[in-house]
Amino acid sequence: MSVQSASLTPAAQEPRPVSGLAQFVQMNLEVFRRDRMALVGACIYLFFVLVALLAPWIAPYSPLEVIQENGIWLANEPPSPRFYLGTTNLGRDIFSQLVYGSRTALLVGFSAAVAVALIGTVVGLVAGYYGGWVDTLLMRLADIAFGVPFLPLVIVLVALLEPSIWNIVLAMALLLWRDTGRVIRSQVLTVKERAFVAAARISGAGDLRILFLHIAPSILPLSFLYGSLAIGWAILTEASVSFLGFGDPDVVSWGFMLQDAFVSQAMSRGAYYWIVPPGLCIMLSVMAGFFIGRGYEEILFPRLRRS
Amino acid sequence: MAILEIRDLVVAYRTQRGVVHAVDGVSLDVAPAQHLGVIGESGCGKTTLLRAMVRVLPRNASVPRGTIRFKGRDLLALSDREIRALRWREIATIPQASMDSLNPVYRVGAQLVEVLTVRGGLDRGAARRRAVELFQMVGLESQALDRYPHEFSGGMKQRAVIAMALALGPSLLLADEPVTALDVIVQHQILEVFKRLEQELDLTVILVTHDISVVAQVCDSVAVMYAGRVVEQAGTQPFFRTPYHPYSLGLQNAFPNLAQPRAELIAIEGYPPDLVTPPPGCRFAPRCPFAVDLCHTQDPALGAVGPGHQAACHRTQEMEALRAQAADPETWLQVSGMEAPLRPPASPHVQEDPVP
Amino acid sequence: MQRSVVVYLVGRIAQSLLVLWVVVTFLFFLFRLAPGNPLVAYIDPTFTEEQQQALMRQFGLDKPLSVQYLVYLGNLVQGELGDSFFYRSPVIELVMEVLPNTLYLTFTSLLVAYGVGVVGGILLAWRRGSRLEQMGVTFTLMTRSAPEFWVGMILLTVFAFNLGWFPSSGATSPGTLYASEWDKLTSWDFWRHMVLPATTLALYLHGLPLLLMRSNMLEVLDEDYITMGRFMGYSELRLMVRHAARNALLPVITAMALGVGYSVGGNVVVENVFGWPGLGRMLVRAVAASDYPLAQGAFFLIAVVMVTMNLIADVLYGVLDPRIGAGQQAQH
Amino acid sequence: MRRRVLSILPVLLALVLGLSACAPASAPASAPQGAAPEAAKAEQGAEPAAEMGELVPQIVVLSNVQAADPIEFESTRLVVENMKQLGLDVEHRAMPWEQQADLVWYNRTEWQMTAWRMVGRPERLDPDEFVVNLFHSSTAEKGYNFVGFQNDRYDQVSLAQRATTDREERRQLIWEAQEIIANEVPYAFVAYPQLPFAYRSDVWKPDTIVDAKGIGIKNFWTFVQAEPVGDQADFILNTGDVVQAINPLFISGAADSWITELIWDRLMRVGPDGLPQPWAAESVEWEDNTNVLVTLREGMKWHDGRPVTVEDVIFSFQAPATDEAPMYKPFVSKIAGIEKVDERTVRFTLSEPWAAFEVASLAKINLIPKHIWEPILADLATKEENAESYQEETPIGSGPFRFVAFKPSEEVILEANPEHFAAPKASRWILRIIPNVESALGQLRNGEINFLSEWEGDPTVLQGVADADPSIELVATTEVGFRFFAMNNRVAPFDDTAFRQAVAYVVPKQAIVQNIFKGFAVPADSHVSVALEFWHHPDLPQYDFSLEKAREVLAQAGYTWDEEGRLRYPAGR
Repeated sequence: MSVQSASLTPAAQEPRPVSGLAQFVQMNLEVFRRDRMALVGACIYLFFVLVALLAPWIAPYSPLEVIQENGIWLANEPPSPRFYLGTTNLGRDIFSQLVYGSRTALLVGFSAAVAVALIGTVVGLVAGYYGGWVDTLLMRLADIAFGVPFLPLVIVLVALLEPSIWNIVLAMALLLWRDTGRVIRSQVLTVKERAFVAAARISGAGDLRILFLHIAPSILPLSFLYGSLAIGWAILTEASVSFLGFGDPDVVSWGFMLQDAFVSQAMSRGAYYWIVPPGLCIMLSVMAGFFIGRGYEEILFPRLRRS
Repeated sequence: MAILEIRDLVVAYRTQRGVVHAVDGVSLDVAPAQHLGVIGESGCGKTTLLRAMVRVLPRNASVPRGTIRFKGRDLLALSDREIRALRWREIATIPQASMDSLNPVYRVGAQLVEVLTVRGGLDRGAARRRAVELFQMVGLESQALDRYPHEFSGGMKQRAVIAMALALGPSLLLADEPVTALDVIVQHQILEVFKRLEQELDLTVILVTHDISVVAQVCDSVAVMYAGRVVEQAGTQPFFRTPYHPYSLGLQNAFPNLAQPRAELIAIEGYPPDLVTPPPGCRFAPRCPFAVDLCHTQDPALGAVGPGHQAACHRTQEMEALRAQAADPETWLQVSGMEAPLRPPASPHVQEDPVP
Repeated sequence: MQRSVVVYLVGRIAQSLLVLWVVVTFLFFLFRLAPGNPLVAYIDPTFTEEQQQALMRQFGLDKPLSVQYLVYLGNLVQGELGDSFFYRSPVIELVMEVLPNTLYLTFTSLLVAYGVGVVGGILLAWRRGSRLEQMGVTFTLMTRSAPEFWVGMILLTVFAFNLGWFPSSGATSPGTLYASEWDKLTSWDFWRHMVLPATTLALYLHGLPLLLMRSNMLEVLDEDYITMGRFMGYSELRLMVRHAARNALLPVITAMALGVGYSVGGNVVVENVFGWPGLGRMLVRAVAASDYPLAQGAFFLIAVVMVTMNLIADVLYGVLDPRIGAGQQAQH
Repeated sequence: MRRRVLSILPVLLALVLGLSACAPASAPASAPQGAAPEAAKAEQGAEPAAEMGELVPQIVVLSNVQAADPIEFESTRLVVENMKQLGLDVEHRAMPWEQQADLVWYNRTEWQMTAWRMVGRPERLDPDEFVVNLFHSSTAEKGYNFVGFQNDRYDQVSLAQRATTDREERRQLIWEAQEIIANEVPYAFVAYPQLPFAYRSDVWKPDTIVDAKGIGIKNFWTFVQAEPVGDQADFILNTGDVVQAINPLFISGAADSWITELIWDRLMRVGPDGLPQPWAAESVEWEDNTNVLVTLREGMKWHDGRPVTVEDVIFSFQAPATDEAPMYKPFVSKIAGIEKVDERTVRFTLSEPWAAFEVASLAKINLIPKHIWEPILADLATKEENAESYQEETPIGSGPFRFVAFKPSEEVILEANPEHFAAPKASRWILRIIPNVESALGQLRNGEINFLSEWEGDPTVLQGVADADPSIELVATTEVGFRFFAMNNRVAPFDDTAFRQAVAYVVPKQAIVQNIFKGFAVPADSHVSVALEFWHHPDLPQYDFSLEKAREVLAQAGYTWDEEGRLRYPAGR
């Protein structure tokens, strides 16, 4: 999984400037109003959020519960009105696992997105605004982060620390700010030359004030763009790590389900009802991130816009 | 016999705001070896007119009406393949912003050779030799063939583009603002090249520009366009001596003229109208200091005002007097119609909106 | 100018080495500071104290951490990566043995992905606004969003288990011996094993070049020299391929160089699904088996490939785009 | 970070437990130290406080994680639920194997109860290893007796069986050892797994596939004797493990041992019946309790063409005695001397009588060529590394198969040695490394491999495949190894036999066998597997699952339940 591919935007293009809070809010609304795909993406997330919140009411069983009847485990049951997606080889309800899996996916996805966007934005702002040795230092750090293979690092971290989703988020936070940071830095470099920033400086505004009140709003859509892409990466990464067997054994995630299916010969059993749904859920949730990302991209880089 | 006959040509753009008739009922005749200058402010439809002649129009453009006859063939009726075959061999174009018209990743010589081989049918050796010739013709050294466009100055690029345009010996050359982005001295050099080649090669040229001094230098006849229409057409001499349209008067006032240097330049107030909703009557009326009531209601037709001289104005009869008034800067400050838009309307090109 | 190129290159290489050094150091301490005796999985409980000590000595674990670190760096400079706990043999030999397999898989899938992606990108840009474009983009986003191992599982189920068209695991048929790497690369058997893993990867990887190519093309198609090409009467195909694509391709080629680096690390999952004897599988196994020297070595090698490819990508960009002179690069 | 905290918990727990264990009988009389408020409340109840013991402390049961070992994880989950039924406060803590092993092996007072497994290996076909190592007090500190079982009678019995060369007498002793364990319950036994293997009967003649007791059809005898049906004569089998090394002086991974067995001959081999039989030796003759006369077969050759000599044999047994092959050292430690009698005969002199000498030494030590290994060992003696790190470019032995190629993480290729006295029928033996069992099954189905030698997956899936395809033969064999719950006899409450017995009663062996093993296992009752029919005690207490029985045992031992149903120690403890 290459991470650099997060941006689909030719680097040469300069993003459309945004200034002022009102324009900023309006722009975010515009993303969803104008771009049907972004709206679809948002709806997918909304759906998963609802499922995650209502999981205990939607799921008929507890995700790890072994369902028994008269001491016999109801293992490898095909889909039926009782088990919508059948049961695993150890008698667990696949549908319930799928429902609870949305919690993990969203938790990992959103926390990683926030971490990546936050770190990347702050690094980009500081490096771009202050320049000098701060900039050099931060950009060397970014170079180093670009030299670290992402998935291997996650695997090593998770194996050495402990198999928990928070270590996956940690690994993402450690590395993936690099893309966001670089792009935002270059954007800050252009924004800070603009008249309104100079005006603010002349009127005696402090550095922090300029940074956060004047510059930040115009680069925030970029953070959102990278944040929404990071959601997808995080979900995919968690799934991959779980699939390789380094996942948190107590946490039911879609990746965990696929790993379970993989090592339990679901393919030989022809248990498509076990293999396909978790993959589809991962795909949908990652795609939703891309959709929203594209929405921002097309607003930020109008030349790519389609009617 | 005209080499090019345009009759009642209309070119429309579909935009998000509505349909724009960038060229609206233009008729023109160009005789062989004629050097026609088309002038007007930007947004008047000059470039669209030019591009329509070779049918290289943006995707949202269409031609709902009119004919373009070139050497007797209706260009609008040709198939894509036929019109492509015609381009460059018969009609070459020096596009606007020809600074950026060279592909940055190929050497200039390679691009010249490409057109000579692909479109001209020469073999590589012959193409190469011809390329050297062409470069000499436009005053470039043959070593420059091996350089990339970014290693060229603006003037060199312009010369290179001219060389390319002449490569296949076209009978009609369309030039769109050929010197606009250049500094004055280079402009002068390029125009000299132009003049020399026009004579040497016996070319028919249509040159589009907003700078009437260019026209004065290299053209033998002039067409003035305003808001998608031709408002005046004449030989260069009569046009500069006795312009018959107030817009022509304005244009002459607004540019330094090498022939008649003036101390003061006078700009025309306002901007060309928004062509989604063009004004009724004469389209120039809102900006015209001489507009009368009639002008706001009735659209004047192009009519003869002298031999080979036509203009579209209700007040051509009084033009003698009006010319005198026009020389006074005060006149242009008292524009009668105040509906002139405050902002320039968005150009249909920028608004380009690909519709399937 | 020539001088500035040299200066630039030297600086850029030095920077790459610095990055590697930081990665190596980070990795070294990450592994050493992990709780527990690093050899715990390899010390049989029946070992005597002496035997345990001997083992610790053998792997140099008896020395203070700082000394271990210096020894490690010293060895690294000489191309030594220590001994694997598990295999008891030099890590460098083990990783170099499987590296070619990973590179074959990576390059094959990248070539396919970039081939398809570039052509697809041109096609979608040419047909912009059409239903084809809509569908193409959606499909590509889908494949980019689907977890590779899942796609691999589905391909396995269909093409290996059900249809039996392709083998399900490994890089060669049982008992196949090749006289040389060349023999292997020219054998039908090897490529038959390559099909499913390479397809899985390519399905995932083609998205980036396709979307990148498409947006670059949309950019380039607005350029004046394309309009010029139209004036010149060039065919659409020539314009698309020779003029627009050539220019739109530059960032894609750079992305591909970067892609090699990223894929070598990212192949981990696919190698595990298809039992491909590559670096990623070795890394996962080493981590799972707490074989720290091997894990470190595999990780290091992946990092080397990545950093090298980043370097190549940067240099390539300068070489391929005549507009970017060395002077500009030096500033960058 | 959390992991650190976790590892401290057991320490604290052990500390508290240790203190309470050390505390004299007066402990209950003194103020209830550390007693929870609830305990104080309970004391105000109808029953006088003096008659109630302290609360049985919280119990942590360890197991591997679900993904790595679902069988262990699920079994543990069931047992933990049942233990809660006894009024115990129980926590199931799953951790990766490395952490689990670290705790259980190296921190022997810091854990209470863990799920565990002993795997079957060819040398374990003799009960000696399990009988002595698992429960003898001498191995309690560092060795295999990690539960800290202490029983003087057991110590005597287990060593006596080792010294006895009379089979019947030895059997009686081993039965007694099993009885002691069954009564004292240091382990709560769960099951002897059945190993499912499969092969293609259209490639290998079924009657030439050898089913060895306790090991299954994947064994040396099958490899050597299997006869091809048609032209396909490559014996191709899978392993999920990677091949670590091919080294006659290093006991490495499980997969490796199959390779060493085929390349290198041994003087004796454990036969399909589990008993040692002469192999490279023509005869093995016990002159008395400590002297064994071994005659070498005639005409044996190394793979490089040189003859196998008596000097090679002596060298092979002397080499492991040095420090260069630490893992083989124990197998020659009781050999006091080796003496060349004539060109084909050697005499082994033992330092003490040793019943397992044939199995554990003669059938264990690989015969290695002196001309190759002597210089290698001399060189290694000067270095930090020992022979275990040495990988020959082309390993040379004298066995039925010759080395061809070793592609780590891909495959190992051996070819038949036609000059061998037991020349194999197969032409090549190819071990494929296939990490995913499902791929392995797929390859068995399409014939890419023809012997499924490892099936970590669900046995019913394999069963289904075998049922559907007449040319796939499934053979399941009960293992020598077994799964169990180890209870740390050193720490409370597992220091009490009655308590351990009660735990044994709440292990639902039948349900586990049926649901988790899917029927591919046999309920276990002893550390000597039923696979070893001759040695297995046929009539041991069974501890069949019964909550009532468990409560009864506890009640009899004086345990009580308070009104909240929590289990309390017998009064005075």
